[in-house]
Amino acid sequence: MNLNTTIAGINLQTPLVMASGTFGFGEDFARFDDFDDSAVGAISLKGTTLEPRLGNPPPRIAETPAGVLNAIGLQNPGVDAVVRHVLPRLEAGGLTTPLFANIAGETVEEYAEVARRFSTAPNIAALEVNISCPNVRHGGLAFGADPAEAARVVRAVRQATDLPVITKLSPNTGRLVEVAEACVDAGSDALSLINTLVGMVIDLRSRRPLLGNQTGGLSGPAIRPVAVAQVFRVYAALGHRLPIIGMGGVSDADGAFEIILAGGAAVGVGTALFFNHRAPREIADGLERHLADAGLSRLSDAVGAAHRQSRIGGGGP
Amino acid sequence: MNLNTTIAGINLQTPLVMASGTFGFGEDFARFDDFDDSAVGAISLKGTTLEPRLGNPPPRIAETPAGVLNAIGLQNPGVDAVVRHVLPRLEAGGLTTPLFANIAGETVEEYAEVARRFSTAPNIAALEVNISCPNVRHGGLAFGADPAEAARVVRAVRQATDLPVITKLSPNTGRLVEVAEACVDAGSDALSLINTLVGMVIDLRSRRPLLGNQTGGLSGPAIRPVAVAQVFRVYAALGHRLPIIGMGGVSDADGAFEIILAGGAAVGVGTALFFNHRAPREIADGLERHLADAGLSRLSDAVGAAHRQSRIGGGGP
Amino acid sequence: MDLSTHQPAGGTVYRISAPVIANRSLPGGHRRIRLRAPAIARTARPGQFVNISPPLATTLLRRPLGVHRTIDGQDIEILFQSVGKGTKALGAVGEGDEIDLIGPLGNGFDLAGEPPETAVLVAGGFGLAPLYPLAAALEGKVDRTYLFAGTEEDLPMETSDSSVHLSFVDPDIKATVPEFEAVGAQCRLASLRSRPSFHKGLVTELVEKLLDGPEPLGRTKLYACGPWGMLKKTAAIAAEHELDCDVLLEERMGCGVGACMSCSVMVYGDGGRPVYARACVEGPVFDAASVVWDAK
Amino acid sequence: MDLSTHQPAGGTVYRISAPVIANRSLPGGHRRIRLRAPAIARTARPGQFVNISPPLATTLLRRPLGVHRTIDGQDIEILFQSVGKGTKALGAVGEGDEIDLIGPLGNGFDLAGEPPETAVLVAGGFGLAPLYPLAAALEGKVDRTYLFAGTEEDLPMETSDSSVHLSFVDPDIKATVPEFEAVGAQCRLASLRSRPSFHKGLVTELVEKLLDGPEPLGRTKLYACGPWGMLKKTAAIAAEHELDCDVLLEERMGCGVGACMSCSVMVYGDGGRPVYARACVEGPVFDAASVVWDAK
Ligand SMILES: Cc1cc2nc3c(=O)[nH]c(=O)nc-3n(C[C@H](O)[C@H](O)[C@H](O)COP(=O)(O)OP(=O)(O)OC[C@H]3O[C@@H](n4cnc5c(N)ncnc54)[C@H](O)[C@@H]3O)c2cc1C
Ligand SMILES: Cc1cc2nc3c(=O)[nH]c(=O)nc-3n(C[C@H](O)[C@H](O)[C@H](O)COP(=O)(O)OP(=O)(O)OC[C@H]3O[C@@H](n4cnc5c(N)ncnc54)[C@H](O)[C@@H]3O)c2cc1C
Ligand SMILES: Cc1cc2nc3c(=O)[nH]c(=O)nc-3n(C[C@H](O)[C@H](O)[C@H](O)COP(=O)(O)O)c2cc1C
Ligand SMILES: Cc1cc2nc3c(=O)[nH]c(=O)nc-3n(C[C@H](O)[C@H](O)[C@H](O)COP(=O)(O)O)c2cc1C
Ligand code: FES
Ligand code: FES
Repeated sequence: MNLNTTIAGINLQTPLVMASGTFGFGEDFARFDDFDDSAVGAISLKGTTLEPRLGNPPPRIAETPAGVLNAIGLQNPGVDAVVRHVLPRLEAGGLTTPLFANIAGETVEEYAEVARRFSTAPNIAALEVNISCPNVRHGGLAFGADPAEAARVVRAVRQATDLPVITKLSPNTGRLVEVAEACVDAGSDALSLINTLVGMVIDLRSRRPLLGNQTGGLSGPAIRPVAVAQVFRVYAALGHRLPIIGMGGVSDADGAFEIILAGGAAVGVGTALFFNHRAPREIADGLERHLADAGLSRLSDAVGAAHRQSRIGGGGP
Repeated sequence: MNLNTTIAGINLQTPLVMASGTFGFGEDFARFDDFDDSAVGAISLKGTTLEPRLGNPPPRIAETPAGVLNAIGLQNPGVDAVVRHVLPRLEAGGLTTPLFANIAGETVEEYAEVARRFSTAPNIAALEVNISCPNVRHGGLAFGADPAEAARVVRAVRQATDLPVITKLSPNTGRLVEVAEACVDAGSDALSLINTLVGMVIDLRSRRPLLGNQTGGLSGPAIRPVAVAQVFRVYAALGHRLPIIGMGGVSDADGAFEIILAGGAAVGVGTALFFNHRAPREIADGLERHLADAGLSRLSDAVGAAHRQSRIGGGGP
Repeated sequence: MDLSTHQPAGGTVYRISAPVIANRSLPGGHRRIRLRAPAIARTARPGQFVNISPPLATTLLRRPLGVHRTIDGQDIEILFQSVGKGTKALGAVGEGDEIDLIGPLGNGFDLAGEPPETAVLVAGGFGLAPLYPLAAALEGKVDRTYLFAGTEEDLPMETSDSSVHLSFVDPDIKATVPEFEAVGAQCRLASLRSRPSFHKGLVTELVEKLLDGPEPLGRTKLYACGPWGMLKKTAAIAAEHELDCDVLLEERMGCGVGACMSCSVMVYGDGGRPVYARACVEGPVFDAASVVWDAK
Repeated sequence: MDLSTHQPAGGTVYRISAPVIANRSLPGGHRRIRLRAPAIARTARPGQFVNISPPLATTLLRRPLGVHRTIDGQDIEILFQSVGKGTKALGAVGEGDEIDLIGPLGNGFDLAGEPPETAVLVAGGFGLAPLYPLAAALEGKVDRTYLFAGTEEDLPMETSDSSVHLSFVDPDIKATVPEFEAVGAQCRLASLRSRPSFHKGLVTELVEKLLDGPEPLGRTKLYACGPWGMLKKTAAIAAEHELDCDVLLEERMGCGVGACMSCSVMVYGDGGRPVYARACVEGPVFDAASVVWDAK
């Protein structure tokens, strides 16, 4: 069975994208004696900014019912360290999996500059513009919640690079589809969604927010229904114009297939890697079975199929 | 230990409010041989509209990781049937628990008219204005996502009734705090939040959305971190002006205490009732233990305590 | 029942931490579980169900399962199919484990009024299980009971060849369910594929053969449980022959007690206007004539 | 280690479905579990940990637990405290169950360089457990090992009265941990409340008594594990006496392999600038002098 998929002209051997922030800069999971690269379609690197970022005070992670709350705060060594040290190391290691640079900034100009510097690296396949990080004071969500602001960022990045541009969207807005449309009009070649939902855990012993940053971003199976709904909506509006990388709570082939049927041409896998580094292989195998069961010979036939199979007259009275 | 709390002048024997839509019109759970009324602070009745509403086509409910997706579509017999038949039945039955009428409409005038008619009933303690239902085509979320629209509804209801007005807010917007502020300025006496998050489940056999309405509202433990964060934020902005009924995913005393520490003067319990009708009693008992452990003699001392206990300098760099 | 004012309905509901007395596997991935639940065993009527929390908090919502038998006012027996997360977890419990359940729930079959002379039970696949307590309850009250069951897989109850001749089917069609015969029902089975002793075709064809056949039936009522299409067809046959027909419908549920409106079934309400009834209180048994069959 | 470029670190990580060989309860709600995990038993160093999935998908994230002992290159033993959901579920597993775990993880104690002449191990409460394999590894390499443990509750290891006299404490302070004595460590215990044979006060007071006392120590290194306040105090003592000091820090973790930045500890990086290091790869053992103690 063929799990090939194409995102903005980039060929992925499977639709599985290791979600930004959960797979570091692509090297850490290689320590597992049984990590299976062949199940990985692409790697989205940790969110990277112009200058090195310290990140948020710990604790940075908490478990919630079927979910995980994190507030890393975009800790990263800065674009120059990544371009000069990390990317050459990956190239020297012979990694051929397409890499997406996930870029963030506090200003439009910063996004553009990070984009420009990543564009000089030989082994970056695309830029993923993160306008959806809920864990930073400036930038991030401030851009992702407003169509005009989002468009400004995407336009600036578009002008700064020849690489394909993927825009990563936030569910923490009632205007996700509008934001998506604005990003597409501004030149985005693909969309990825969803980033995490704003959440909080209060520590009952200290009676204060558990995370150092107070709020964090909710990911994991708990948010999968939200992800499926948003992918479905964005696909309905924009699926004919560009591909969607759908993500949020995918931990098995069932969840991945839901995302694909809703409209994901590719599927991000994040939090699941924390408890099952074999998830990519298991999901890839399961997807092949799902396609076979559905009598489909190609993954692309399944993308968005839930729209075509919809009940006639579905929708409230 | 004293679990009394006051919402908009109404005294509740415990802070536990049976969440609208999960407790019918207050009669069904009485069928349990061991349902404990004394743990219930108030009952929020099923969302009611001017005319009877058929509701959405089935299936209307699906299970998700640690959550439940529903798309009832506000099926209800209409305000007149409730006022003429249901409420007198409750009164005749001797129910003394304060009742909140949860009101919905497609137009501002409809909200006002439902408010007017409920105000004639002797046993309604307050109106809960539902501007946050994600499962109806018109009204609901359309009002709850926009501060100006929300204020129009609240103002109209405020003018139509002498009863206390509680406004029920939606998390499906990036502007929850703004909407909350607008509602308070328009005369809301209390706020309740959160209603459900928009979500979708796709049935892998039919490969189409499982719910008849395609999307539904996500509730249950999965959304608790989102609820805690939103209650925390709204309390920070408006806690000095009016009380908050916090809800979303509370199924035990730990979850209820989180909501209270975040700023809930009362706590809604919804989905948990479906799998544990004894939850109110268990939560009330557990809250007494939490207060004792924290060395607090009154519930009100715990309300919003997470703000006062916050780390100095908490927040991202 | 007046659907217009959300009336509570049904009797007292008990919550029980029910010890598992036995949990046996049957052919075709079915299981028969026996639970000690006296308050329910004493009060449950045919067609009623319990709402079970699978062990170890495997699922959030409870799972509705019909009461297959009550034993000595002490135990209830449930026949079930391991299809998903909840029923798989339930299949794995062992003797001595305790299962959290509530019940009895739902209206059950109406056995209060004048019984028919002939009761015709029509089952599709697993629909056989909830019809068993009905057959048992009708024994002695009706002149004759027939059970027709259609299935493509193994049934949840044992089958064999009947020694009783039935005039309206070919003599080589003799597959039966002994447990039903034991409570006085004449049985025949149907399957869409060729199976020895089975009628090849729809189970509803057996119903038509009976109704159109030579046997004297008198006042006849149909009772059906199974997939929607089969129920719809059964309802159409009943309408055509102007017979009463009760159908047991399985809907996804939230609360199980009538509070949440999750389990709606579209029925003709006052004045024939379509409204939604709650399968957990106004059902799961509905008069087939009241169901809006085109709603699904 | 260069923290500025997110270098991967640590050796091969194995995922093992490890059969439970034994699971015993100890005083004070502690447990000792033995798991068959040869690849980890062969490669784990003192101070390294495994990341365990509690049984039956009780929790989403894995739980980090130190390797207490390795046995015959076959099994690993873990001492743990049932504090929350995950460790409670782990406490309930039985012989023959299989536990999904990954490891070995973390840097572990640095045993490659020149060993000190005197090793002083300082434990707060449960911090005792991860120091045991260190004591065992140091046996024969150092001239003498001391263990001081402070606790208000039962310790996870058996205690008794020592027969060995130590010059720097009162003779009636003689509480010891035989398992540590068995690998050559001299032990004394402390508690804030009055307990027979315990030093009444902070465990770090025992350290100070040793360092200021008459015993000849030579090149001395401190190794500490326990609550933040105790570690901070130990680090201060080390700084004051200009001694090397390693601390084992427990942080909440996501991936356990260095990918997610969840487990950050603030340390002084290049040029003394504070940066966050990952407790799961650059730790859990840190040079006390590099830790920014006021960050918590
Ligand atoms: C009144 C009633 C009586 C029933 N009696 C029996 C019985 O005696 N024996 C038996 O094997 N089954 C019976 N069923 C069906 C049984 O409820 C489902 O097979 C079961 O809920 C599936 O749960 P799961 O976790 O294994 O499957 P999943 O597919 O994982 O369940 C997911 C969700 O869908 C719901 N669901 C799935 N299938 C059904 C269904 N057919 N009907 C209602 N809800 C469903 C579940 O309750 C759950 O909420 C009955 C259903 C109803 C409504
Ligand atoms: C490197 C390392 C080694 C450890 N070694 C041991 C050991 O040998 N024996 C032992 O009993 N405990 C040890 N711990 C602590 C142990 O990880 C926690 O007690 C355990 O994670 C609690 O899980 P829970 O589900 O029972 O508690 P919960 O409070 O329900 O856990 C909730 C979340 O918080 C995390 N968490 C809670 N407490 C801690 C903690 N102290 N440290 C890190 N994360 C925590 C959990 O991992 C989980 O993600 C170690 C921790 C680390 C980081
Ligand atoms: C620890 C952690 C760190 C993350 N960091 C980033 C990031 O740097 N940039 C980004 O775009 N998304 C980041 N995300 C979001 C994920 O890429 C993904 O969108 C989200 O977690 C939902 O997918 P999941 O449920 O599969 O994890 C992070 C998520 C987690 C859990
Ligand atoms: C089946 C169902 C029906 C609901 N109907 C309503 C409603 O009519 N009006 C309303 O304001 N909220 C309604 N809600 C939302 C709940 O009142 C509550 O805000 C939400 O479920 C979150 O709380 P929970 O996680 O405790 O259930 C409904 C929720 C469920 C699950
Ligand atoms: S399941 Fe709640 S009304 Fe039927
Ligand atoms: S736990 Fe992920 S980097 Fe340490």
